[in-house]
Amino acid sequence: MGLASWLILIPFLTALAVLAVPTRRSDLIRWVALVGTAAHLALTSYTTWAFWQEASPDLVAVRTETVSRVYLVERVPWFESLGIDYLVGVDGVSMSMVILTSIIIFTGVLASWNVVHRTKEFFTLLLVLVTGVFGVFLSFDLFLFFMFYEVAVLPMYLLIGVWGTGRKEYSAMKLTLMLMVGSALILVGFLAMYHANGSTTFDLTKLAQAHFETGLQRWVFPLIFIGFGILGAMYPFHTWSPDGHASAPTAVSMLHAGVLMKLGGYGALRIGVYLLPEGAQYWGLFFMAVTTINIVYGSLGAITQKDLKYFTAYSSVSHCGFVLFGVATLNLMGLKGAVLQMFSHGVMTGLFFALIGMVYGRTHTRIIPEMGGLGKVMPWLAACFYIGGMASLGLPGLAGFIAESHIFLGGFFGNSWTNPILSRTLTVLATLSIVVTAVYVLRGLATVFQGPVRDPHHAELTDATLTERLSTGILVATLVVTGMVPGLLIDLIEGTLFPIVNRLQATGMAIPGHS
Amino acid sequence: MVGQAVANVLFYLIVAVSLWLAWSVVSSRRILRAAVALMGVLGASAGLYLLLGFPFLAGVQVLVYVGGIVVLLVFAVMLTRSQELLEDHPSDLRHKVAVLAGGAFFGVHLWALRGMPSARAPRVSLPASDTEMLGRALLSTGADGYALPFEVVSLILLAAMIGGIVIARKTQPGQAATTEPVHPLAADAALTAAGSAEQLAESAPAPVSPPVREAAHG
Amino acid sequence: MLMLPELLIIATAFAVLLVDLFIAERQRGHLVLLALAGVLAALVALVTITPDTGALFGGRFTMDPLAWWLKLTLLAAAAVTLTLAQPMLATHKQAPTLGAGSEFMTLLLFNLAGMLMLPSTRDLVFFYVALELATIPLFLLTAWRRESLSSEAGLKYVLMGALSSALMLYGLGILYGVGRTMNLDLIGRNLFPSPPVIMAIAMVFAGLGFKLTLVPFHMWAPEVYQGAPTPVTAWLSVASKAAGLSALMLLTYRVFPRLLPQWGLYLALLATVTMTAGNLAAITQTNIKRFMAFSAISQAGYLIMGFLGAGPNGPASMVFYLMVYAVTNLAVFAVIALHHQQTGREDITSYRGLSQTNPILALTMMVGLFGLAGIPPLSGFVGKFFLFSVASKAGYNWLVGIAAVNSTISLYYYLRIIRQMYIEAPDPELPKLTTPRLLGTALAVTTLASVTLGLVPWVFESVRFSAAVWLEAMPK
Amino acid sequence: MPDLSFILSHAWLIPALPLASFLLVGLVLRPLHKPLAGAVATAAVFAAAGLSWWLAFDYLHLPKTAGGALPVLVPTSVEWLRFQEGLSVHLGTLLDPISVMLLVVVTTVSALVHLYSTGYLHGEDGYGRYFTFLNLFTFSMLGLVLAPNLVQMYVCWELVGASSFFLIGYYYDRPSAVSASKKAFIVTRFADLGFLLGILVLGYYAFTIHAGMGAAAAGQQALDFAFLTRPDVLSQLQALQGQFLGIGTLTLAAVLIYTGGAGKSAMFPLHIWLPDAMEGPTPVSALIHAATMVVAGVYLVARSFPIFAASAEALQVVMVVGAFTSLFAATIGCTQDDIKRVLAFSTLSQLGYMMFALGVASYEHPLGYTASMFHLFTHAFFKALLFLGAGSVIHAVHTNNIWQMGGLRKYMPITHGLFLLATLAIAGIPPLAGFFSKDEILAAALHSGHTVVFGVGLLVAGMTAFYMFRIYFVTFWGERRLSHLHHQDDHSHDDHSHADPHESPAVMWIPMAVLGLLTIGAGFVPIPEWVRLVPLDGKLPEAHHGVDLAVAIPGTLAGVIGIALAWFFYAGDPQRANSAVLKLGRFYAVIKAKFYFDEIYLFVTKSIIFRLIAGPIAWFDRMVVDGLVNATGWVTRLGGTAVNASQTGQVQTYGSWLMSGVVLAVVVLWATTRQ
Repeated sequence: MGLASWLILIPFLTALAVLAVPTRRSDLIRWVALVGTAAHLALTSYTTWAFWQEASPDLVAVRTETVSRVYLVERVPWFESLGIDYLVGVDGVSMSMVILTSIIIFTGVLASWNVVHRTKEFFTLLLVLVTGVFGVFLSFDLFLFFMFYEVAVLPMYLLIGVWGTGRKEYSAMKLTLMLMVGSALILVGFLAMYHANGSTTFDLTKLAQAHFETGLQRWVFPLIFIGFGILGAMYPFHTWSPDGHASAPTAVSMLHAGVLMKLGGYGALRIGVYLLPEGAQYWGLFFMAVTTINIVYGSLGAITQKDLKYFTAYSSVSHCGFVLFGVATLNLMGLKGAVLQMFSHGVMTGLFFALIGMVYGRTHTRIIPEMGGLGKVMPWLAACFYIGGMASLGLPGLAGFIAESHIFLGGFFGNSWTNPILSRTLTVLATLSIVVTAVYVLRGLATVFQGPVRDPHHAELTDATLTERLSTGILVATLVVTGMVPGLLIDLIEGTLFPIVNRLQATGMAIPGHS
Repeated sequence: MVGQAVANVLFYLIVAVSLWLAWSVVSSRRILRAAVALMGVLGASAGLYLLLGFPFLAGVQVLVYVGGIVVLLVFAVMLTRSQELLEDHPSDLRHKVAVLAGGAFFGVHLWALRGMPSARAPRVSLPASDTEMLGRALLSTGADGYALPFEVVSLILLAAMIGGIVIARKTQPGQAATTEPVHPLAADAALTAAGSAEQLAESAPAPVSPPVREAAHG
Repeated sequence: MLMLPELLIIATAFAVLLVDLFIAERQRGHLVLLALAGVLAALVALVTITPDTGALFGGRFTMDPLAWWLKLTLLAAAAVTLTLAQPMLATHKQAPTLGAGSEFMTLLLFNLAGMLMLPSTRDLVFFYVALELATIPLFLLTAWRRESLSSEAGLKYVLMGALSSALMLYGLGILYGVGRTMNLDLIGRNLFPSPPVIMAIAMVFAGLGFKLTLVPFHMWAPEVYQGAPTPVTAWLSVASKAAGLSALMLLTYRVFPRLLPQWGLYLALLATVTMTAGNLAAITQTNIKRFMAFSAISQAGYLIMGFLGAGPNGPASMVFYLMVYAVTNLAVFAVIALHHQQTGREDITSYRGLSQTNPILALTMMVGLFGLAGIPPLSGFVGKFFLFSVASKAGYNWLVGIAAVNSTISLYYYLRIIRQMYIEAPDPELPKLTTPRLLGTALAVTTLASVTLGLVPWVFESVRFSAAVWLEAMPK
Repeated sequence: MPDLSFILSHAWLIPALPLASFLLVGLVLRPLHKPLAGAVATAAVFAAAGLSWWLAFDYLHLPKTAGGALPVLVPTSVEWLRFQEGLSVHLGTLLDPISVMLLVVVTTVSALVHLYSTGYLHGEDGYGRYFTFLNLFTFSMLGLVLAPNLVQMYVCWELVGASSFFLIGYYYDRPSAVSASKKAFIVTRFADLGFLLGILVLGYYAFTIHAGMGAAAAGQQALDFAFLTRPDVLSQLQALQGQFLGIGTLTLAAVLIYTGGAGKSAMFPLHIWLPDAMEGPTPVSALIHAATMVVAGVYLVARSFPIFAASAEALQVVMVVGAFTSLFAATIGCTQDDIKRVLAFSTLSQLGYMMFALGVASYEHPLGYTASMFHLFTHAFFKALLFLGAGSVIHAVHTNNIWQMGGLRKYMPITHGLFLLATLAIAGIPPLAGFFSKDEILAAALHSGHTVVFGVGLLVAGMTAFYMFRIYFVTFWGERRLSHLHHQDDHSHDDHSHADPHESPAVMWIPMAVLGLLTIGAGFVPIPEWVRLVPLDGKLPEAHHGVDLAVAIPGTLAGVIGIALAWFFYAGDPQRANSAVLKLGRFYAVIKAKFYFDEIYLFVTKSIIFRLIAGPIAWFDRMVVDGLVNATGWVTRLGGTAVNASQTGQVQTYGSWLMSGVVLAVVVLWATTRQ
């Protein structure tokens, strides 16, 4: 078994290990989960190194290629007659996503240290969910991809339903069903591609070499993009996100907003744009427009929210809009920005939800106007919140800026086949959101943390504990390091994106009527 | 020629009688009358077999259906309280739907069989004695034999018999009503009809039994 | 050797009936073991001795590779059904029991025998007779419980069954009239699309659609499922479907191979209506058996997607899905039966908090339900995926879309049960369930199978290989 | 670059010092030992200041270019963010006269303010936090000054904004400070949007040009100032055909970039944040909102002047907005009662001065460019001094309201002297620093033919003298008004009101004294000789020397008149001022209310954006979009009920269905079967 398989397997084995612990030993359960995820983090670091060893010599060569290279590949034939393999591997984009997930789950376990209700089931489900997430990021066979995709989505139902708050059953059901509708669309697209290619295969690397006829690309692409877009909270299919996030327990919100929503952008890029370049070109502008709505609408929607989680969820809608917007720009900077945004938003929103959970754990309210002056009481949490907030409004030096600047440049630069006026107008509209983001982030944070302490009970509260400091600290550090040294991530992902862009450009030249 | 003409006349006669009786089977609200009419229909079918030159089949038809099944039916009817067996008044909608469905089926049927290719095909030469042929065929195990289906039929009959006996037995020793259930809660359910029916009435929008439904309508 | 499984089953049936006469009342519970032994013997015989090709009775009884898989499924399902019924049969003195245990088993085994023969039939008479043997005992078994719901269900089943049988027989008659031979392999040569043939096919579809619970021939299912004793429901949901599918496959691939591709639209519509109606109706159910009926109806809709398009993937996917469906459904019914047996409750809300009182049972139930919903990595997903793939390949992408959306709807109602089990607090009035060893084993086996069938490639690959061989041998 | 001295080739050390100190103080020292945190932070900035002076010295001794100008160096350039080939961002240091000048100004003022703050904030809770952000600010400002490309500029631009935000909100439990900090951040952010769009526009076209140039552009990135200001690139940019709303592309880019500068430099109508920003501690106001950050906008325009010069319209905008702002702010400045607010409006006004000086500059009349930079230089010192002086006063009397002060010259002689010095400087009285630079600006306006602007400048000079001396007289002259006023409204502060105000400690007045020296001396620094607009051909014309009496005399006269008026109204009988105010009536009230700009903004944000846009969107999302989702579920359920309704429980119905099914099957099958 290779590294990629281990990356998928470790969380699953940890889940089994958690299951094996007696239910009463909730402390042991937590430690098992923590050790498992820590081991995963270590393995991820090693894998990153190993990946870099293999990939870095190719960085020049891939600039002109049209098929992404995959490294650390493991292929085991599965349903041979149907062209289904167990095919896992790593490329730059997936590597960055794995790093993200690994960080989030580790900090997520830390952040759920105080889960006392049905601890065992909680951690088991959490780990199963992450198994699915890693599977999605690492699999290069569409069948396997889809399989893991749903594994990643479904535990969410119980995680929200059992450990959530508020209208949890409703939210959980809505979330699950909407995401499942998305996966239904994806499934249709997958199968259409699978059969359209003369030699039936689900192997992504082989599908990438096949040429799909234009008509097919044009109808399959929107299915794939919307299907994944639902998970990426694309307007108007985003409404599961506020409710779901608001109801979910801390670690689940973290994972969901931090990682799971990234599956949307990842899929749209990796499968939609990569396999269906002509379809992408045909629909690119349309989806740019839709996601522009996302960006602006989400940020405006966040302004008036009273609940911290709804607030963050709407901001996620806006930020995930950036991801899909970046994907829809179809040029190097946009795609790179999309991946960077996935990473940075993942960390950022993970941080947010972790913090919200911690604040909620103390104040027992998430209603913004009921809080105030908490900065004095819990300076650590306040500081982290502000750093997260600054990242989300795209302050340079933090990860958000790196991503957003790429996306704006990508959107503004446009493509040879899109109408420049339209794409630029959309980009300009999208940039408006950075002001709106500043408005709601500062308003929200100011209300919660600044001013006089509103509720006298809150003055008694304590600042973050050691585990909480560790989890938030890691996330903050990630945000800062990514923002300060973006080259690390960019080097990692660029090699994978060149081929995608080259394909787009190659087909873009060939489209008659587009120039 | 004359034989042919007579056969034709007879055919149409039998068909007409058969249709008339069949109609009264479904339209009559008195069950006994319907049973008798059914007997007539079955008899008419026997007549058709005769006309087609299958006397054995005609005989079996009379013996089994007319002599056996319908008589059994009549006995059953007479042994039960006739009030229960009175067909309820079908609702208007149901009536129309039924007529429509039946009519459509019949229409489609006519359309389909209009072009039945072998309707006028020359008859396959009949063996001298179809009884013998049937007997041989039923017991032969070769390519032309039907021993296997024959045996299977016996299984069906055996199954029907066993089932009939078990179901018809009035009460069994150790039935629900007389003994204590395992769990106190199971008692509710053990009064099965009551338990489940109540649940059902609460839960399922559709009432289970037609009489209940009709009563509610009426 | 070809008929060994069938013969073993019939022999067991008689043995059970006879032994019952000679043993004491309290020992009758052990009869289940006898029956089970017989079924398992047949299973072993099928796997080890019976060749997967060959003919008896001048070709009337023919073994083919696909029939082998169907028989395997049926035998396994019967074994599980017997273990499901075991608590009811064994606790002879206690209500709610089935009573007349040996007769029950005999009928079940007869029924099984009929179903086993069905895919091996090669002429119209045998086909019809086997089909009846696969049907009539079911009527009786449905009405077995002596209470009004069960009787009513039995009555409805009989009436509807009779109607569908009549249609079926009529259709077969027309086919014989047009095709002028009883032999299924030869009859197709004489069939050309003409109104009578179409009519006949429609009626055959109605008759088999009745067994497969295809809409609109499904109406009996909810009441029968609900009214029948739970083990019978389990058996019904699996075996009736298996019989229907094997019969339909027999007729379509053997008799109308040339016409089948043209009926894509009809099949697609049938599948659409079936899965949609089944799913929609299931949403509002509160009785779990009735609910499972609608679930089964919708599953039938997915199942017949395999008839679309050409090539071995279609039949292979259908048989594979049938196997998956059988084990998964039986796992679910095992829990339902156990629950019903010990609490006397059938409403969905009675599953409240099961995950806390009986975590293992809840887990298996969840795995089963997720399997039915087609959630990866359970084999229910894999099976469904293959069926969808077949439809997609045939160009019915819209159908795949509808089916996938339907899966989502189905997920909604499966999640309703999971919600009861996992999210709601337990009902303090309900007892903690105890799992009899035999049933526990069956539950474990079916659950394990429902997880692994789709993950282990060789099951599907073997089925597909068989299907390819089977298709090769078809009359052209 | 051959044989650069150590400091020139390691100019990155200057921002690196405060950065290191920021990390050290913020992460390690702040929680551990507060006084040490302050000391380390201050020491780091002092070290940076030392290095800057050293660097300036070395830089001025570099050999001049062939054209006679000081060389432009980029000794450090490290790739940081690679957007794509040709568009990657390098972090580096750009040394040219203006950046070196600003380097010195920023580090010097910052060091003095750091020192001052150790006294000013002594013993406060947020002491460590304060120095953390002050370090961060210093670092970001230095990064901004040294930026060799637009993106680094933007990055540091945002960072100074953020540190300014945190410093304004230093008293975070005070709602007014919180809202002021938000306002400052959001308004400047809004302006930065323009900057960002400018970068996008310019980036796109520059990149296109860059790509078209091939090897000729090797080693340069599209957004480097060095690339953007190349004559061949500029001419290509100028030749762009693209039009947007009738505005040429280059003009559009320049105006957008200017928007960013206007936000930071608080030009009308984006000026509203600056007066409110005075909620921060006074040293912060001195450093950020007077001497350094707010001039970033001016610096940005100067830095990218060749681009503006290529578009006459853009320069026109710069000039008009600058001139208007200077007049507008001066008007309001005459009416305010808060000492810091008056200073803030004076800052606005002076920034307007610098802006319009740039606006009147061109390659034909390059004096404005020099003058603007010169004024930026001198203004930094005397304005910082004014603020520190005000801070010293506030520190002593615990109020910002000038009418609660009075007579302070008796109690605080050092502060008084230094404040007077700075006030004279801003009033343009020779030979103080302000006189020289103001004179130069006015001269630039006059000589470039913008007579109206010159007039406005003259008027503003007079008004500046007036309102500055107004606060001077009210604060330092007359009787002490503090005690009884204080008694009236706040009994809790009794201990303060009874004690007499006293002079600030040495750590506070020593930095002020240093600034005082600089205020006196800055005018004699030959900035105009060093900082000159280099023509596109690189050949500098003869330098303009000496004071132009035709400008100097009216300028000084205006100042004197202003002082005299202020003396007349405020030094003696307060009734004079009151009656004048009464005569002005509503007009005065409108000005005093700052022309109701805050209210307009509040209306737009609260009532229009929040209530009319954000609120409805949130509602729409919950009700309509989510409603549709729920409706889908509802319809599905309804379908379920409908299907269930067909399940009547009657076999007859079922039979009907079955038959109909057959009929339908026949129809469909027949329709699809090919004969």
